[in-house]
Amino acid sequence: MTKKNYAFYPGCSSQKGASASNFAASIEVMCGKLGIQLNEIPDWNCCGASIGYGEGGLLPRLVLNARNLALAEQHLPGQDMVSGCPACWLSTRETAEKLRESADLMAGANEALKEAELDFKGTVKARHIVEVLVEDVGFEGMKAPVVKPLQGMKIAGYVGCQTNRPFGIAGESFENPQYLDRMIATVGAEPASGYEQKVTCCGGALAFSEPDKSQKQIRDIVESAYDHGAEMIVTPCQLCQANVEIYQSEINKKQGTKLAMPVVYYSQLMTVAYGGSLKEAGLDGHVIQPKKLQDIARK
Amino acid sequence: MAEMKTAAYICSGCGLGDKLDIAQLGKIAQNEGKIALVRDHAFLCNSEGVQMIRDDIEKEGVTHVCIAACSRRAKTEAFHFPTVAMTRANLREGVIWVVAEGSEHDEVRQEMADDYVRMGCAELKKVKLPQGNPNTTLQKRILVVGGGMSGLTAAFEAAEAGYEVVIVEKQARLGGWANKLWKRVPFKAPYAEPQDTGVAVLAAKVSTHPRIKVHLNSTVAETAGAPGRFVVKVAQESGAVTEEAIGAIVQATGFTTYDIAKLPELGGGQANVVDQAGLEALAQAANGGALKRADGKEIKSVVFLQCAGQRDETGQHLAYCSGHCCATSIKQAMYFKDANPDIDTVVLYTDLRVPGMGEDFYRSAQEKGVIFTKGKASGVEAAVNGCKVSFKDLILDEDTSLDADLVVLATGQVPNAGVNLDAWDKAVSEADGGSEAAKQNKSEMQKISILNLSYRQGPDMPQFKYGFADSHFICFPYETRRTGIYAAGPVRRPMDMLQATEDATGAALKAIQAVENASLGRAAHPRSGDLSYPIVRLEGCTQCKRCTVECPFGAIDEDEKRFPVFNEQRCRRCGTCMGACPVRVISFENYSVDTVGNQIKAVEIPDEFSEKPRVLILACENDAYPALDMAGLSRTVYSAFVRIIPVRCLGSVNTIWITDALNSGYDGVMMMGCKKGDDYQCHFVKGSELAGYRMGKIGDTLTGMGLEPERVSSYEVAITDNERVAKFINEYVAQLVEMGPSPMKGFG
Amino acid sequence: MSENRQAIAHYRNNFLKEVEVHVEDGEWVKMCMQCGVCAGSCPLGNAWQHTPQKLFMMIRAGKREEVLSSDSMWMCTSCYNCIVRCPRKLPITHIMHGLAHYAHRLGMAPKGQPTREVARLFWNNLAKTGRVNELKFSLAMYFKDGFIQGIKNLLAMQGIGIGLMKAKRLNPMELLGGHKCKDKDGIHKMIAKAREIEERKQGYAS
Amino acid sequence: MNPSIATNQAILVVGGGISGMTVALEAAECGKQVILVERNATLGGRTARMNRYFPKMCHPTCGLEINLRRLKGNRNVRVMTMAEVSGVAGQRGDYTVALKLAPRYVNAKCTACGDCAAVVEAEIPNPYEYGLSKTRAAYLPHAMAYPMHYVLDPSIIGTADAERARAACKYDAIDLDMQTETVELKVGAIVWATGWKPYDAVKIQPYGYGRFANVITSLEFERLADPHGPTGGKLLRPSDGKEAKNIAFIQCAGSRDENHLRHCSRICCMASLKQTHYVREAYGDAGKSTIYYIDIRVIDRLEDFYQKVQQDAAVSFVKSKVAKIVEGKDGSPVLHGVDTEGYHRYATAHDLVVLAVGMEPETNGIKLPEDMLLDSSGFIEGSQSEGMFGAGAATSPLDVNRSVQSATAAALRAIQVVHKIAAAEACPEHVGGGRNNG
Repeated sequence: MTKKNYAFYPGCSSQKGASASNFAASIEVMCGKLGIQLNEIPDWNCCGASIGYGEGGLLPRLVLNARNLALAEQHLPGQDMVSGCPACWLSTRETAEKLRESADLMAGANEALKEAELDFKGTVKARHIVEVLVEDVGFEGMKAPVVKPLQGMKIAGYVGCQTNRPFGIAGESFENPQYLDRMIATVGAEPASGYEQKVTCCGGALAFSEPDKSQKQIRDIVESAYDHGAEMIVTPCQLCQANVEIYQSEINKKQGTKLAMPVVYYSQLMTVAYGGSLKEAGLDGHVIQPKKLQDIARK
Repeated sequence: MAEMKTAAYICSGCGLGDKLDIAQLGKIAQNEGKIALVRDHAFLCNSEGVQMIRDDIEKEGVTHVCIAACSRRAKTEAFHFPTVAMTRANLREGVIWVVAEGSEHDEVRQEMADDYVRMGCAELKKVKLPQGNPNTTLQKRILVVGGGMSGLTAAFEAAEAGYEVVIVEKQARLGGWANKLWKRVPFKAPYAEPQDTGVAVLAAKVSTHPRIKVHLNSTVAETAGAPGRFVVKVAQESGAVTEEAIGAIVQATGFTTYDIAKLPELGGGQANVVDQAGLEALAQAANGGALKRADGKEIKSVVFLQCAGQRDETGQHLAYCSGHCCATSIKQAMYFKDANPDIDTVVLYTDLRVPGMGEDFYRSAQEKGVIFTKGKASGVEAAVNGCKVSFKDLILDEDTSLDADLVVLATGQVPNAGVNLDAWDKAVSEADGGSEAAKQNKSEMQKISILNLSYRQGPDMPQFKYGFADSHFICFPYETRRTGIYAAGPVRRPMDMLQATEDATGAALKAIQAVENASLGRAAHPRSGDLSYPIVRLEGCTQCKRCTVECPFGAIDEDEKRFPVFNEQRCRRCGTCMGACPVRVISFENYSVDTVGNQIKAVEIPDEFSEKPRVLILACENDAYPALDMAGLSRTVYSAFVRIIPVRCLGSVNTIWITDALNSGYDGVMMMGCKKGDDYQCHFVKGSELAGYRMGKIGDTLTGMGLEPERVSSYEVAITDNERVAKFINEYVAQLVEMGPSPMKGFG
Repeated sequence: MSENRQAIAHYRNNFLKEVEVHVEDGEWVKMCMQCGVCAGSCPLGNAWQHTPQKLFMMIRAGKREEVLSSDSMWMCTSCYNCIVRCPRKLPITHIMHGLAHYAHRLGMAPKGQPTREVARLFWNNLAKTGRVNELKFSLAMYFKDGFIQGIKNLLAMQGIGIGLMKAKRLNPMELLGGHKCKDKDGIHKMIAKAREIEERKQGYAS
Repeated sequence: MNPSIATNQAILVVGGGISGMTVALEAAECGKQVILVERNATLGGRTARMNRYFPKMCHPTCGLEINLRRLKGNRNVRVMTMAEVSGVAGQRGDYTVALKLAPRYVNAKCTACGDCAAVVEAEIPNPYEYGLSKTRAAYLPHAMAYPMHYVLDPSIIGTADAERARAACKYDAIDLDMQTETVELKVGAIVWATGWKPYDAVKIQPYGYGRFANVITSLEFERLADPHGPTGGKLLRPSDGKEAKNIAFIQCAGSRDENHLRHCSRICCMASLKQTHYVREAYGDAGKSTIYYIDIRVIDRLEDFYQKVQQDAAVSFVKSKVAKIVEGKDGSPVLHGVDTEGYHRYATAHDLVVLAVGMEPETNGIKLPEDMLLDSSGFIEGSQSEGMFGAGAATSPLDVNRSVQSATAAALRAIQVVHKIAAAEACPEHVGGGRNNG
């Protein structure tokens, strides 16, 4: 299989030992099976995330992202820049669009980039891995490598916010996107239909600053998954995964609930379905153990 | 005219042959109906059946045709024989589709069909093929009263279609309000910027148009005649009078702005408070530069108060919304922003009403920095440098205020529609033999008249609501009560310039249509094309004036001896005069006291022991008759004891029909007409109401005959009432059965 | 930031213009038509004292102090619901971020507002090495209100921390160094330059 | 129809709704030759599917009856149904129009007796009812259909049903061999009275139309309220057939929204106010209507109607664009949003939600002649050659009254064109001489 090359922007949370390191682990097998070659952008930096604005201001934030774009443009010419993290993707794409639309901002950004001896021409396209899967690989393509269909599993597809808004995956709706459910079905599991918290916000960065408010969101997201008979939540978002998984114990403690809903990435499902091991799927990296999926991976 | 030769054609298709004894129907037509030529056909509406009829007309000299088949509303293309008089006996929708299935109903079903054939034949004897009013007129010039944007448009558009036009304009110059505007609201994409009014160009085109004659400084001193033959006296300011021969009239007399002096609480009367017209004057003076107040100060901040003296619920000011004022304020705010973007412009509104593409204009103003605040103003006070506007901010939920150099009040449009005819009627009856003061009052009132119609029913068009000369009908915005006279623009309803020019173009079309109809002796809407017209036998007339008073269209004047003078070109052929006439001297060639009376008499009335009551239904052809037809179409069963006759309007129902019916042994009469009241449905305005009023008067007659008042009943029936109408019938028949047979049976 | 206060002094009477110049996407504020769909779309709506649409109205009404000292825009979770639903296509999320940033920068944002603090810590954390050090960021957050409170927070959250460590998603070794960009200096200079350009453009003394 | 009747002095009217019928009749009653083409099987258009008109609460079929009577009595109009314009060539005063005629499978011999429908078994979603109910695949479009002929749905052609229908017809009115044909006409002027269509409510994602059974459109609600409609005029909710007594009306569903339709659709405020009357008529004080709005746009004397509804204690107004709808446990839609007058957050359950969907041109998505001038929403402003005009809701989101007004004006514009042709043919040297054609 000839592999298709992409400039890869992993993002801070996907580094070794960081909160989404299990995601980082799981995409390797997946990409391998699907002919996706991810080439890490050398010396990439943080995107500023959705909380960077408070201190950062507009141009400094744009410049952070412009640096990554410029690096990709310079070192991995002709390749689309792909992020695994929605916040990274959003920041990058927003930057690319804003700079393309405004000569003034572009000039400002390049003036600042010069300090780091870089220059951005605006040629790079910023994409999310899910876009690559849906648009470049296709559902048929995603289905092809399946060797262990995840039969008998009912999974709530939790899309969250930033993979979905404001850009989203082309052709999908903001309120009821279908691609995640289709991906779940593609690997042989059953999507929990009518899961109405599909695009509810988990609180994002406010999980740190406004824990009570965010945990109310998280509780709704998890309880609705239970209500729809799901045994697991799957998400494309790093922050969603972390928030929804790790705060369940807090909620239980404070509110007397007994939430224990595993939350995994789509890439983990795919890796398992493609025959990857528990470790390759990053399934050793959970606070709430996705036992059923782990069992399938062990088989 | 050739001798009358009658023919009846009985169709046995669509199940008629299965359900009815066609041979018997034929015999009835022949023996009782005395029809010269009777034929039946298995499929009368197919080409063969139609050809058979056509052959009889051409070769046998048939002049009168009775079609006994489906409803008069069905198969009109097939049964189109324009050279003969025709009646239809409704055996399908009126009999076999509504009488209950089963052999136990065979007898009543057949009796019903027999009667409809009798009725069709009886009517046929009395109808004539309308020949059209011989008194046709050829004057096709169109008078446009008012030379503003609406009037100019009407004139130009009519002239471009080949018609001669006369404009009468009160002012010394064409253009009206539009002359006073700096710019107009955009009327085509991209709806972003104020545009030139275009009035100068249009006025120039009109002034030089070879088919348009313009009278400036002029008013209409008198309008006499009727469509196709109006004689209009145009009076110049100087006193000179010119007579113009006119075919139809467009009244485009526009509006006056609501007087801001009536709004002192909003600053009306203060130096730095103007209305929208006042702001236009400032903008014209500024000529694209900085707008200055009357005191010469350059305006740096302005507040527009929407709905000033409009949408008023207190009864003090205008209750309606003038529709254009939100867009007008947006436009005017742009005058400021375009001259200097730093000028603070605030539009204070409760609902921002810019329908359609106006939304783009709203956006454009926002882009220019016009601030829109949802709030309700409570007062405007003079302040040191301008005004202080106190208001409640409805979004921020607080009482607050704004200072501004100038306040603009968005006041409403008050129509220039002339004399209110209700007030006029009162003034006339008071003046008639009354005091000098009453006479003075009447002549004062006439001073504001626009058209000075020499009509018995008053000098102007009837007004609809709030003084606007609008149509009452949603589907027919030009259905006026003065045939051949059409209101256009803000005199018809409050509107903006775009709508006014559209409206004027539509009114011009209607005026053209009116002269074309008049020239052929045809009726105008809604009985368009009808060639029948009221024919009066004056020798029998008792000068009771009922016809002149009750005519909904002011078609009938009175001569000096108080005899009615019919102006057929004004007539809409509803037959109200015929219904009103106590001595029955008014008729139409194809619709008369006799055409209906004969049908009533033709019905065979079973004796009092038969347990077969007979109920006459007089159904309005506009709504009730179609509803009855559709009851048939949906196979809704109703009593076979009813006999239905369509009438042009309940207003045309002459009480003689009712008394004759009851005299001849009918057990009851149902009258089905349109809805009454403010939201009336009658296209002849008061049909149901008049019928009710007249029936009220025959109560005594009924009592005299020893009949219960319930033997005559009336119903408001809508066109969608196919199920309700069946219910009414069945309930009424049950009520009559309960009551017992009419005591008149056997005397008829 | 006293010079900045002076710089905006001539906008006193026209807060909308000030916002248009100084706030990210502030020129959109005038386009709001007060439908309120943003207000109803916010996941943390209940926590907003002033909804976005109401903030826009307050800006137009010149309520400078109230707007800039409001904690409402700090409630934004960046979910972008408001953006995709806004019938006038206002970039509401960005305007909220911009307002928060502007208020923060002027020192008018509420003192101790938790999201404001988190945002500051996060930025400082990432700006240091070019990449976020999650452990240091977490610790900084817990200790933002002082040492004692920090220990309390730490104890309260230790279950989560230990859980993540077990899952190898929180690395105690990060404290000693951790991930960072190679061209740290370039990044520092670049950010400093960007700030400088921004201040210059907005007419601040710099 | 014999195409030879058409000459360059004839006017073609495209669309047989109330606007098209008005253009045709007004021009014909001025003595002009008109060809009226309609894509559907019957004239009447969208208004024929309305229950009542605002503000009079009268019945649209009343006006239709009068117009049909005018039509039946006027030989200047030729009506062609199931006919679609497939191409226009030429210029002002001399257009050649290609018409595609779809097979009806029923000819003019049909007497509307209904024998065919009695034997056909297949059912199709009733197009007249927006699919809210089913009808036999041989059907009369509605009780006021014109022409009053049945239609065979193409889906049964080639089946035993079609054969049964043919066998049942005593009048040889069913012709299963009918094919699509194309005819060409010469006309002098063309009026596009192609009307409007409701904005596709599925696209307004937060409101869940298509996902939640009890979220319907205002047009569907008209059918529910119509005594001849699928529920016999009862306001029943689709999910469980229970009476819907607490109804929410959401304004600007698609309109005034740059994600959907840029423009304001003008009629929807009045339509919802009117529909609150249906609720009152059905349930009296026990009914409850809530209108969620941005601005109530009812201009001129329609304000009266608004004020009357405002005084009705059973109707409340919330100034708010609803943010989203979620489906409650019993299928009741729960509306979330903020009342912006003040600041009041709500999460209100209703039995039924009616989306006051916006109007877009019916011709959106259909290729019009290149000559046509359209605005940013696709409404027709006119044509470069000035021989083609728009009329009614094809030109702007208009209510019925304004559509008819617009149609009357359009009739005159078309007459001007053919008048000039006639004048030119009578006296060629005088045409245009010294005249300003604007």
